Amino acid sequence: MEPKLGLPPERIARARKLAEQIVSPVQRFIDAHTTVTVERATLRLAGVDGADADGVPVPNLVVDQLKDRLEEGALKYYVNALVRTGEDVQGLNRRIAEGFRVDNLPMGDPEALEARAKQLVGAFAARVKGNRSHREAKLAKYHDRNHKPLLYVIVATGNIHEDVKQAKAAAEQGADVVAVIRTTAQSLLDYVPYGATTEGFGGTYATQENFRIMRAALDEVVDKQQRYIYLTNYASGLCMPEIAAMGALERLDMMLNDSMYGILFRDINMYRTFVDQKFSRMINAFAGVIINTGEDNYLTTSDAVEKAYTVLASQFLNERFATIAGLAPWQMGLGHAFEMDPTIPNGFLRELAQAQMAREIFPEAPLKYMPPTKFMTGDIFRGHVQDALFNFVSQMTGQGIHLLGMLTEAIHTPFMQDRFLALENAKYVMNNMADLGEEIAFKPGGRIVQRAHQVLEETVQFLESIEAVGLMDAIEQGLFADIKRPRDMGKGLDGLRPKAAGYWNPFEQYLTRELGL
Amino acid sequence: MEPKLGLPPERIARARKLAEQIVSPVQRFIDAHTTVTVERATLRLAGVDGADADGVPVPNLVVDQLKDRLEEGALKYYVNALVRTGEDVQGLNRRIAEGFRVDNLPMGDPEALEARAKQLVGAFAARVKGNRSHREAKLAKYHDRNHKPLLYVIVATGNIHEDVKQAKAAAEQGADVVAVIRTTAQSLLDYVPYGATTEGFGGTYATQENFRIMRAALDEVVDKQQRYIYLTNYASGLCMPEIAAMGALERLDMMLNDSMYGILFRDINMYRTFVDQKFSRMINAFAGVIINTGEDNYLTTSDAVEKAYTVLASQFLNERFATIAGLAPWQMGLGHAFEMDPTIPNGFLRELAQAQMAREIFPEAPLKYMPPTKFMTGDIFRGHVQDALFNFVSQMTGQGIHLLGMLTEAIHTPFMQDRFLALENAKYVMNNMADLGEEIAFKPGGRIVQRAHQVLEETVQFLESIEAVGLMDAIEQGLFADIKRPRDMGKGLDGLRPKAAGYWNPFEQYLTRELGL
Amino acid sequence: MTHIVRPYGDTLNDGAVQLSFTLPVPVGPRGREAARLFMEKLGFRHAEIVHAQALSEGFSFYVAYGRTEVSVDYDEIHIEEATGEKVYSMNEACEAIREKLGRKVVIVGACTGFDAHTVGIDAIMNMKGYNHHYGLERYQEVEAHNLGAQVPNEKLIDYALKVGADAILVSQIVTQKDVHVQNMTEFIELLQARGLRERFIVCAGGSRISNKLAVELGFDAGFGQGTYAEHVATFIIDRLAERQGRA
Amino acid sequence: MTHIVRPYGDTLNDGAVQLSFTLPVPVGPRGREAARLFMEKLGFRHAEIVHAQALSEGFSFYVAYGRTEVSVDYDEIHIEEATGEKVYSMNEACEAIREKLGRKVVIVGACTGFDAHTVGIDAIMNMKGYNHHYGLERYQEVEAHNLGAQVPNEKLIDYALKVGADAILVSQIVTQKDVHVQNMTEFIELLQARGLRERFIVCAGGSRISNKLAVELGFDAGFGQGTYAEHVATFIIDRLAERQGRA
Ligand code: B12
Ligand code: B12
Ligand SMILES: Cc1ncc(COP(=O)(O)O)c(C=O)c1O
Ligand SMILES: Cc1ncc(COP(=O)(O)O)c(C=O)c1O
Repeated sequence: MEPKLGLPPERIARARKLAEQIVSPVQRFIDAHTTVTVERATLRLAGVDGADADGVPVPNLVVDQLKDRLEEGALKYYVNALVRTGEDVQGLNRRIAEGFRVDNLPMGDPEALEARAKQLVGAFAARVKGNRSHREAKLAKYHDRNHKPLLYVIVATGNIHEDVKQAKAAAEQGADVVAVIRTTAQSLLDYVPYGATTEGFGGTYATQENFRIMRAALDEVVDKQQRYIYLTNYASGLCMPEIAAMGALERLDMMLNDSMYGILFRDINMYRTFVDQKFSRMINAFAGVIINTGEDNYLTTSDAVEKAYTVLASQFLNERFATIAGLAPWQMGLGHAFEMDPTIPNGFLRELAQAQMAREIFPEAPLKYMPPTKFMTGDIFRGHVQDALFNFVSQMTGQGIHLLGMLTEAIHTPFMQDRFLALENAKYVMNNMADLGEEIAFKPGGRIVQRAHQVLEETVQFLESIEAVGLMDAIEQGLFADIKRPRDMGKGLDGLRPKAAGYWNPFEQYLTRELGL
Repeated sequence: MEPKLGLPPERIARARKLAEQIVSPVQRFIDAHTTVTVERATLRLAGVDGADADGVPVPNLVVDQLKDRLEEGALKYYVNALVRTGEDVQGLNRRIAEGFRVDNLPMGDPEALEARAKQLVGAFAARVKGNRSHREAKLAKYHDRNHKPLLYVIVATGNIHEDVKQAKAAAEQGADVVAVIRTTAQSLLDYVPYGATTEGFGGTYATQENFRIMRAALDEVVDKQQRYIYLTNYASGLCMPEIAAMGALERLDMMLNDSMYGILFRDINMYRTFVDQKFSRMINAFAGVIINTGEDNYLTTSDAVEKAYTVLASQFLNERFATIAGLAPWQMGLGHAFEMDPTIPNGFLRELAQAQMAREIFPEAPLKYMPPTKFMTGDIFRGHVQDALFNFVSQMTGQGIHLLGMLTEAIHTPFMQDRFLALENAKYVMNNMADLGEEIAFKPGGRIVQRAHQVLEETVQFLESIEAVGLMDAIEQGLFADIKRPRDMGKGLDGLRPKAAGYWNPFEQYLTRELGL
Repeated sequence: MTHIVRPYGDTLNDGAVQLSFTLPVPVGPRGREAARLFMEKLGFRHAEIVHAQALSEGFSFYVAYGRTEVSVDYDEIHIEEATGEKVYSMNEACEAIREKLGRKVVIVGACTGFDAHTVGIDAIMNMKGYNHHYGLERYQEVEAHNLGAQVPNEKLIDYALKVGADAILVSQIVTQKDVHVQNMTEFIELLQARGLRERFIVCAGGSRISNKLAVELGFDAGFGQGTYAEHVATFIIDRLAERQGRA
Repeated sequence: MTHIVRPYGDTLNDGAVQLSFTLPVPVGPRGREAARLFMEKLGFRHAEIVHAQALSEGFSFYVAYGRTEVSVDYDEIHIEEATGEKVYSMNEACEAIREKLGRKVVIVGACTGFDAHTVGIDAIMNMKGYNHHYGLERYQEVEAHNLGAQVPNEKLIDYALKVGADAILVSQIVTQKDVHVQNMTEFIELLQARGLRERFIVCAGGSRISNKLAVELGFDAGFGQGTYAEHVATFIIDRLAERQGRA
């Protein structure tokens, strides 16, 4: 797509540079710390799985045993136990679930540990690379069968088996991406539930078994429809890296995975989130997963016209955090949204300007474009038209990942028919005006061009003010979304640990190496 | 609106010239003829009204009495009767309804007739000019309160009293124009029914009393809403000029009034229609009525992509027929439509091209743009989105009169809620992208520009082929809408009369003079 | 066996239904409650008015979602379409005519009464057909006469007699105030009055016509949305063959 | 007096209603007939399935229009909103507090349970308010404490006691599987168990909350879509004044 807005490259470069300067001190903090969920994720990558009779997951059992010794890396104790007991991973998991302790075995020969770890890393790498090549092969085989942008729907019945019906129907109707929304409460749990689940509110628990069930169901449709179906979940909340780990193992293709969402919107402690997001993103990077960031959330509390620059600023920060976690531009589903009050005269022009702006500033990123939600009402007919204009802008500006707006957004999580109507709407609009973007130029200095310039300029200024105080202070002061989050408050702070000198994490090492960090 | 398509002015001029050449011989035919309904219309302009006990309207009673003497002009006999009996118009009408004959009275002094006729013409002119100034005053008073384009809805319950409720509700919801659709059978009646009516199928009878009732109802809303509401009906079918006459008297503001619709779509004899349309248009011209032509109808039987040129060709012909009937460009609501198959890739681009083309070729005409109908289905949700794209194109290309698409088009004549949803759709879309047209340029040589050039070129060629054979032969050969209409067939031929040497029609004379023809 | 079926939103048997309707009452809490009560009376146990909107002083519009326990027994559903699973292609139809009847089949069709919606009957009869399905005029073994729009019933019957038609096709699109029912009934009564009902196979069609309705009104069959010439040809051929005892 | 009210399409009492729903059956004539029968069972005498669409192998979607004789008696409709016609403006509210109560009113609010949808409670409580209606924080005679998202019921009650609240506001937006009903019930039970039910005026709010539901669950009032701070203030002030015998 050729640029249409004449945005000044030096201001874009300036914003990128500011993002780098803002992120860099945070990165130093991250490198020096680990968390309970980073450790549990590492264990999961090694194959630790299962739960005890009370439903406490084995990774949690291990980490809970270790307390302060976590600073050395939980894997050390687990691998030591493997070596000591001679058990295989399954066997040891079973024993831990039954009460076996790994924290009080004499520590074995470092070389033996290294060797055993190498096997585990090897098994992990093979599995995840296998997943990647499976995905790549299917994408190559059915290469031009996906829509452009990818049509993305959610399922959220609370019951994985109902979700499967809904997801398969959506895939047959043309969806390219299916996201299983998580239950309302999950992001605040400091563990990942185990097994298939049938009870959730406004969403379905993210569990490894649920991932597996949905993946298998969608794979059936893939070959029938000759179209790869991307499966998505949420590497977000208190267990970001663990969910990323499960997704890598079960071949999820996309993950909601923002560097600051948990802090701002779930009141999770900022240190904790910064550390967690890094490791989760490394896993996603290696697994070839496309992340989705959550900039759209700013606009659910702030005004979309006034605060458009917060979205762009956050995209720059997310881009920077993603880059240093090893994600390639094609994996960066940076978020933005069509969230202006529909009664604004010429609101469409501003939405168009901003969508085009995002496209031009992040030309390689598969931008994740979110539909109207805040101004959707019980008037499903008007809502369907709001969604149509959103579909229009998305196609016209060449977005990458298109979340389908539902006419019932203000009422309930989508019914099967709602999803169908959303797909029908998008397919009709996008096909009917497919190449309009190519055919049209914007008037120089006109409303559209001006709007984009203005938002970019406001963004640079905003990033400058953040750079001046530092990111953590900026968040404390409520510069993002008017939400103030003190650095020593928020959930999950007690799960943060400084890395000890002898911190050992061969998975992290492997990923660092593989990702060239 | 500045031109965007770079259409060659010489080809546009060529098409206009061809239209002139095509219409000219037809015009000669028209000038030499009258019809039963032209005569009845003349009587109506003079104040002839009422019906006998069997419901036969007084104008028909007069014309039926005259048989061949009609060639001299019916008014002569009626005015003569006025003079002879000394009755006033009401009194004479009543007597005729009771059986009084005007055909066998001795013919009086021509000067006395002229004098009496002059009074009648004067009364007519005063009333219609009064209507015009009333309309103009309201339009001036509430000048920027109408939408641009005018939002046009139909009511069609069959019962004038239900129609009133629906029309008032629509006007309160924002409609600018209300058209009362006629019952299915009326266009083939060779008389206009009398009085208020409550039984129609797919529409409500056009009667003078119904016009009056609806006008009064809408006038109430005009002042409440501070917005002039245009009332519309159909000067079409076997009684074109009579309905125009009634509309002029009752202050209708728009009239469906096409030069060929009746021939092609109602199998009305072509001679009859050509003569009728002329007189009806003179009346509309004088009354300040905006006509709506019916080019959209071509696309209900022909393919909208292939036969786009028939629409443009017909617009040129309608323009020409209108011009020589005294209509000013601002009165020419030339028709076109958004009727392509919604599954066509880039269909929207072609619709956009064509709407823009019509706008540029007829820059002063308040183009009447028709919504999708043929490809509307029982899927009201998709239909609502089709209507949204139509609304979009209309606003973007600055159409004049915008017929609202109904989500229930494929199901029933509009319910009250359907009309509301249509208005809501249009108001939202048109406000939200109000000035997009100004902000955008089309790629030179691109799909949009090419499409417009192609349709114009095909139109010129088509007009050339019509010019070669003559309009009447062209219709006989089925060049329009694949419909063949032999010149000596079709309804209403028996109502055609050559004008006698002494043909007397002071109303026609007055109009000719006033309109500067 | 019974197979109970209820509407489905996102959980089996949740009975979820979307509704919209207008009430002749002003908008406001009382109108909203009236709308909710109306839903309850329709048998929705869980009724939510999700949108209320004034249409004018005395009318208001509601969008609603409800859940109901009302159900149907899918196993007891009895449908009777004019044609079964097997529909002849154009070539198969001509083949069948040659084989079973050994002569051309004459079919006359029209849009009757005041109805001028010819697109539907044209789709069935004209050469060109519809959606890549040729019309009856293209069938070598069919002699098709399409009389077009607004044909009076009487005239259609006269014409059918004149050309010795096997079958008459009636198209009715306008259905407001049940004008199609009146018109179709008149057609059958005319045939009966003239003792011709058994003389022809008579079929009706249109977007709001079902086989059920047409049969109730005395036609041999009715055809709705999505009909192609093949369907009508299949029905006519099989019925003619049946009459000749050669089904 | 009775005032019978039925849905209106284009003629009084035509009973016209639009529906859409999904059935767990394949698309086809049988599905269509099942949909029609379902409509009949809901009490539609005239039921038309105007659109049928496959959603997947075993599910199909229907758009339908029906006409019903089911009606409600508008005169018997009993509504009870938390506030009547008269709602205090911000200034009137402060005036009323000064006059009738002579002290500041303390109000505590939160989005309870796992619900994190704070926009609604913020609209009522925050300075800025909503749609050009200021929130309670701006009321000079109100001391407002907004605890934000995901506040456990227990914690909310403790806090209300601590600051000596007159009223507690509970916001509940997520309603899937009736989680709001569970949560609101738990809140009331907790108050009762601690003998505090009469200590506070308790109001609930949210887009799917009605006064009726809230009162049924033991709250003093409930507020839905379109609520502004004025409504809540009016209710609380009047109720407090009533308790003090100064209404
Ligand atoms: C095109 C059209 C017109 C054109 C018709 C041109 C023509 N030569 O046919 C024009 C502009 C003239 C027109 C006029 C009117 N129309 Co009209 N029109 C339509 C429209 C947009 C499309 C119909 C169509 O062509 N469908 C495509 C064909 C292929 O589908 P079909 O007819 O259903 O046919 C298929 C099947 O039903 C079946 N079939 C049909 N007939 C037969 C017969 C047999 C024997 C068989 C076997 C099968 C069969 O096979 C076909 C192929 O599958 C519809 C709305 C819509 N989207 O449906 C309104 C619609 C049908 N019209 C309507 C009305 C009210 C009118 C008018 C009365 C309005 C007025 N007062 O002026 C006039 C009156 C015309 C008259 N005297 O009948 C209403 C009818 C409402 C109702 N339910 O009663 C509709 C639904 C629009 C609306 N919502 O108001 N119309
Ligand atoms: C914004 C939003 C979010 C934001 C919330 C940000 C925030 N800080 O509030 C974010 C992105 C975080 C979010 C997340 C989720 N959301 Co949400 N969200 C919405 C959305 C788009 C708008 C809600 C809103 O802000 N409305 C505007 C306010 C002003 O209206 P209101 O809340 O109704 O408040 C008014 C009145 O109700 C009343 N009121 C409200 N509370 C109170 C209290 C009192 C005491 C009083 C007097 C009055 C009152 O006054 C207000 C002003 O008039 C709605 C869809 C929609 N368009 O409604 C979905 C919606 C509410 N969310 C939904 C869901 C399912 C979720 C998630 C569970 C999804 C998931 N699994 O991740 C999460 C979980 C969050 C959680 N833990 O609760 C569903 C709920 C479905 C249901 N009926 O159960 C909805 C309907 C979307 C959908 N169709 O799926 N969401
Ligand atoms: C980046 C991101 N993560 C997570 C979520 C989901 O929220 P929860 O934390 O409730 O799972 C969202 C919601 O939109 C999001 O944007
Ligand atoms: C120019 C014109 N006249 C009349 C009509 C109405 O048709 P009828 O002749 O049935 O009144 C139309 C219909 O769209 C039309 O376009």
